[in-house]
Amino acid sequence: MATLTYREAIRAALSEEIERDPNVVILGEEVAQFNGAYKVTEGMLEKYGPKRIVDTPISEAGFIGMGIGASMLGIRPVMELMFWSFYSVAFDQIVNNAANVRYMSGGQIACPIVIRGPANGGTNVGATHSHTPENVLAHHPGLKVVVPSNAADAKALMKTAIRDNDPVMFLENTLLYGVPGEVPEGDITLPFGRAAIAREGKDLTIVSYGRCVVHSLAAAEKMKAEKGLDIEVIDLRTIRPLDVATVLKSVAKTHRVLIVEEQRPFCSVGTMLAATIQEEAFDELDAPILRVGTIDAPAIYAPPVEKQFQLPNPERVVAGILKVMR
Amino acid sequence: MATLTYREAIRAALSEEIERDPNVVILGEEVAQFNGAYKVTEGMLEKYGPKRIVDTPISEAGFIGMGIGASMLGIRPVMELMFWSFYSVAFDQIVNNAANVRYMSGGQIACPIVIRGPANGGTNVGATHSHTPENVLAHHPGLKVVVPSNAADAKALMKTAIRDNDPVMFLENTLLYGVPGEVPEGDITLPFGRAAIAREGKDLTIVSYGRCVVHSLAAAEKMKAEKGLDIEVIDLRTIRPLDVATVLKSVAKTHRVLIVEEQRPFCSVGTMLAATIQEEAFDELDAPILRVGTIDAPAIYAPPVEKQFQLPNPERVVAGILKVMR
Amino acid sequence: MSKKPSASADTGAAPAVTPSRPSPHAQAPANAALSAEQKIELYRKMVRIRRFEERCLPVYNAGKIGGFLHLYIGQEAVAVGACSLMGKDDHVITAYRDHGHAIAVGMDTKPLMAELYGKVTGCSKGKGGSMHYFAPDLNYWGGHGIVGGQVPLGTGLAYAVKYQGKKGAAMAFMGDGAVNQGAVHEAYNLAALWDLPVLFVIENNRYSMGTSQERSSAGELAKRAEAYEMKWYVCGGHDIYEVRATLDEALRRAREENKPAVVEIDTYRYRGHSVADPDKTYRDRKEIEDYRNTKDPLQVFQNQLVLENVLTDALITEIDTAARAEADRAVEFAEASPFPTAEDIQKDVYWETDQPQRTSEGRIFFNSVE
Amino acid sequence: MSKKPSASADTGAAPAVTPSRPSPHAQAPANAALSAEQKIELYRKMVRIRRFEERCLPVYNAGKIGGFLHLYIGQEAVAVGACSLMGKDDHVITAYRDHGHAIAVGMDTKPLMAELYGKVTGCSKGKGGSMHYFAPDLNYWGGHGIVGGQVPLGTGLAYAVKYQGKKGAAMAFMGDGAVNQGAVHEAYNLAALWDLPVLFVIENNRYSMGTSQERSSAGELAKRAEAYEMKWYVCGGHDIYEVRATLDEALRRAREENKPAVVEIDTYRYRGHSVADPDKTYRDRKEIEDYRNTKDPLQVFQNQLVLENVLTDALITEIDTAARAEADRAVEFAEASPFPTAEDIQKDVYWETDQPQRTSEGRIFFNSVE
Ligand SMILES: Cc1ncc(C[n+]2csc(CCOP(=O)(O)OP(=O)(O)O)c2C)c(N)n1
Ligand SMILES: Cc1ncc(C[n+]2csc(CCOP(=O)(O)OP(=O)(O)O)c2C)c(N)n1
Ligand SMILES: [Mg+2]
Ligand SMILES: [Mg+2]
Repeated sequence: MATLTYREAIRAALSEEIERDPNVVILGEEVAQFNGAYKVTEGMLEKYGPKRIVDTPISEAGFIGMGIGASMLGIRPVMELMFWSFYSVAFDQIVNNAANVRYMSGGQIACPIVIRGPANGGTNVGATHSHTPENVLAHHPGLKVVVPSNAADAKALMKTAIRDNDPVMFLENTLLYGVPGEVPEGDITLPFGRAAIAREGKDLTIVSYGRCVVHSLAAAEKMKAEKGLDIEVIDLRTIRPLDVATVLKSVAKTHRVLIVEEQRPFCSVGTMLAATIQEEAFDELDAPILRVGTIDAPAIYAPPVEKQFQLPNPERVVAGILKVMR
Repeated sequence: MATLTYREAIRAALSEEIERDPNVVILGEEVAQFNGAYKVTEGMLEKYGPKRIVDTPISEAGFIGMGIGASMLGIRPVMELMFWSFYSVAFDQIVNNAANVRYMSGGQIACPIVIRGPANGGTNVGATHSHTPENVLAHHPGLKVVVPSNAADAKALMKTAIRDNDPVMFLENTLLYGVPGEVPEGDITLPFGRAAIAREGKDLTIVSYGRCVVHSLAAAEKMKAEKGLDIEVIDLRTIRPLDVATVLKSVAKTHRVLIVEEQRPFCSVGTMLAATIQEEAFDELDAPILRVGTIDAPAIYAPPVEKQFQLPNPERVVAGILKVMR
Repeated sequence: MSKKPSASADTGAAPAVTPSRPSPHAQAPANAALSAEQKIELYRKMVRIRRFEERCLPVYNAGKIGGFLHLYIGQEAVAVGACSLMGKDDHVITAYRDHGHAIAVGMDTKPLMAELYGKVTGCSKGKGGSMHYFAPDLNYWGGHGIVGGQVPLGTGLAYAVKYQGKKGAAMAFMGDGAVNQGAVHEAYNLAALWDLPVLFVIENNRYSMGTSQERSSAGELAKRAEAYEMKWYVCGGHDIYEVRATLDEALRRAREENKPAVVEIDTYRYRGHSVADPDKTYRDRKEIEDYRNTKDPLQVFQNQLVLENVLTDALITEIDTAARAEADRAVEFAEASPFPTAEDIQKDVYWETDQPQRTSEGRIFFNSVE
Repeated sequence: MSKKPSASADTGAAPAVTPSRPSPHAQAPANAALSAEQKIELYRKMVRIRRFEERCLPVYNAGKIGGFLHLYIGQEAVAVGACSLMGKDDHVITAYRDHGHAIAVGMDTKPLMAELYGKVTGCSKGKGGSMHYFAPDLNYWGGHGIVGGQVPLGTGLAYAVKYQGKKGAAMAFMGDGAVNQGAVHEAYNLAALWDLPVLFVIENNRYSMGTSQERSSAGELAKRAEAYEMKWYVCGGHDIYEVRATLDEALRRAREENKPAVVEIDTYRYRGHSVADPDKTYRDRKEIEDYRNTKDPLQVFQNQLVLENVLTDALITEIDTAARAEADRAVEFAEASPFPTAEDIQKDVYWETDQPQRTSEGRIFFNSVE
């Protein structure tokens, strides 16, 4: 075990895969000479050279489309979006070309591309820079969606993503980049669709992913200390495929569910979970499933307001827990 | 009352609004000289001239962005997307500029734009041309989403849309364009967020919108004839705002819910409805809420397969009803 | 020049293209190198495309084909000329008007017709339809429905070829209307900046649906290449020799010097934008007739090959008869083939679910009521 | 030319810009028409921008400003020169490096600083932050975070002005990196095709974040206008007279003939891309120092106005002192202002929910647990 930050863990995965497979290439704005806007690719240009680590112009539709085309010929491009928010200008390439080319060709074409970058609010970058599009992406069959909450998962899932033959959307978090964690050494991968029980409990199930797992765990500890509640926290790790079985198993034990997600509420991932759980575990539920998410508005700039009131945080998770337990 | 097709009803609304307000202008690909790809704007160039009815190049990001900019200065552009599917290339302008400019400016700027066009499968145009993005659009606070199921609603809601000071996404259906209906004469508008009870019943509530209302009504009649079931069918008319009250009232009466929607299932509008209903009418439900939607894959081309198996249709709605009633 | 062309290359009663002086491009290296057999094969491909597409029309009108049907009739020399230059590391991608390119790269017409029927024997298993023909085994990457969306993909094919150290090039075809899509410009810049071996081939048939070039585009189309310091070419698309001569030069530059270029090819479509287009408001019949009468690419090449003594009346008739018979056989094949099943809907969505063993766990499809 | 400039225009110990010959653009009509007071006002605006932004730095470092802070220092002559030409029907829109334009159009610095603090007294009520300044009452349409995304909006402003029969123009500012966004090209084509009175103003500060122009763009930036048969200009951004002379001509053409143009203005930013940019890997200090020493726009204009006997030492000092005091007052104002409340989050989302009476029924916000 080594202690790596989330950022370092991703960098380690990228580096190991670059070394393993000559077809892996990293492209994006500022990934090379600038060392990455968030320093995920720091030092990689120097180490792997300009063929493998490539700075692009600010042309997301163009370069992501280019990556998709290259992937059809067997290249394995890992494309950085400086923010996932900028997927908006490359949306067509992602949802029509990456997601559909296999289907429309009757299965003749594989598209082994990874698109990665941070998708989160909480750093006061405003409405255009704070999109969390995991719901929109996962809505489109053909795409896979990965949302790691910690360094070890980030590394293992990134390796899986690069080796996967389907297009993988990999959503990171700028507020996790600096968070250290124990990361097992060696060539460890993790299959998509296997959720983790981040904390065991029997009184209520929190289903969460990404940085919201951290908030959920903090809230669970607080509830244990203050109310003696044993809260189970599930970290989904991937949104599509989705580990429904683990969620249902937990619900059958706790009978109460709170979803914690950094999503605007309309058609969020949480609505998908709630719809699925009520459908498949109807008789297990002792209370309505609630969701703690982003307050339904574009991202506000005002720093304390965004953090304390608009985004999920341990206090808001506690409020949600109390409401479900009521 | 006059009998108009859905297409004619929309055209009537557009024409009346063009005549009422000199700031209303219609822009889009082939809307003028070609008379509209689906003939919605037929004859309007001749009648209103090239200042009001404007053919655009195939530059959705450019011309929709242009329309948003013009709307900030008080123009009321009604932009046709030949298919809503092509929103993918204008996605950034829609979700970042139209949806956010009011917010980011602290409420100083209004964006009274309407973006309209058909959004449906069922005409065998394949994966890239069959998107139904009402969930993706409604996910973004700042946008309003309208999905009329019949001619009278289409006309009244279009008038409301053009007069609305917020950006309105108006989703039509190529398979409804030719369907006639009674349309009240005169300057009739309909407020957003008011659902219609398309059919009254007591045994089960179908929540639906757009062309799926037609399928739902057909299935309801069949169930009445074959099983004596009284099925209530709610036509939402608009997705955002959403008439939750009417849905909950119906659920309190029937205790069973089926959602019928032409949406791929992951994070569909139906998941939003299911999540909301189970949250707010938990004790009213006698059975899990189910959803009949598009089978979860890109749109298949094969004509009979798309129609019979992939999309909602009366037979699949019947299957859904029977499953909920079980 | 005294020879009268023997069989009209179009089915309509189009007057034959006036025999003219021989093609000024006949001696271009790419064309001088062709054997008589190769020339006949080029001609045959053009005829096969036209007969195939003409055969589609009654099928469409009989309601056997769904969705759109964008016919390539009138433009055949472009796809056939271009694809005839492809080596093993060259690749091609195009928009939804893709039948011509499919036949040009060597696809069999049976699965093409079956695809129009939506049959499981179709080239895309009935999943793509007219707009989405694919044959990656023939370096043909489709058939794409979103205007301009294929252009970055084509740039990516070139990127891959160069990355893997191969001496190949990609041709990304688009229409005259597609040049106004932003993604096309982003691709131009990337290709020029990074010296990618890609040709952006604009098939300028003068209209995007009902919009003439001058109503949609400021400036000359190919010349936009200059904005990126790319080379550009404009050539006629009625004379396959001219198409080949122009693209041959551009392809060599791409393969050997990794230099992209924009190649605009003037051509014309005889039919409406799609079969559903009433084709009444934006051009007059005379414009169509004029082109057909003077520039029909089949007739022009037929005349040329007659002048060259490569084609005889008998051969012309034989080729035509064979092409018609082939189209009929394609229809029979399509008719006899089964549709995909309901289960097929969820195949070919993910690579992994098409494998004997899934690579991931958990749920990947999410139907509530199936 | 013998006069020594009196006060360094930058806070650092930058050697003063060598006094040079008078601006060759002083006699351009736009500049010849300026009164001494107007010239002083231009100078004062540049100083006010610089002092405001310098004042932001310690505030940012004290953690009072969230998100990004993209400083405009070094580019002041562009915004001030451009916006000084605006008439009542002219409009301006820009990207996220928007403080300069905001002050140039006449916004008060107090709400600008308050916006950086995220206070409710901010120009966008604390909802926009540094990247999203707006003042529609001053024809200033923001402040936009998505690279290139504002360019179609600016084209729409021009469309509206023309539609409404006004004699105005819009200026859509963007950076050198933004020219590679597809939406920009779509807007170029629309503007050229439809004769819209819009100027696409590229503030070329040589870098997009850490990427130099030559690493991101093939060809010359402004020259891309030719692809659309638009006129283009390139001018220096260090001499406000040159900026004004160039834009004055382009604006007249836009207003009077409805002709769009691309105007590329060479400029330079002294600070990192944003305050967070370590600014180490992509340029060397000397390049920055060289620009500052020879082309600092404040110093260049100061020298010019000293030569013209419009500025005196005393006035220079007075302006500088006043600008510093103004920046301090802006900080005080921001400090003393309250933050928005939790309830404010859902205001300003929809026009209708900000009215006393809603226009629609039903639910419009969808929080589960608030
Ligand atoms: C992004 C997008 N916008 C609009 C359309 C609808 N559409 C399909 S083909 C077409 C015209 C394209 O014309 P052109 O590029 O000249 O090709 P041609 O049909 O002449 O071969 C349009 C507008 C589309 N498919 N994609
Ligand atoms: C579509 C999009 N891609 C990437 C970014 C991230 N980004 C913000 S500014 C910037 C550089 C822009 O450079 P330039 O246009 O030259 O403007 P400057 O910062 O020099 O003023 C980048 C890449 C963004 N905001 N939007
Ligand atoms: Mg065309
Ligand atoms: Mg720059």
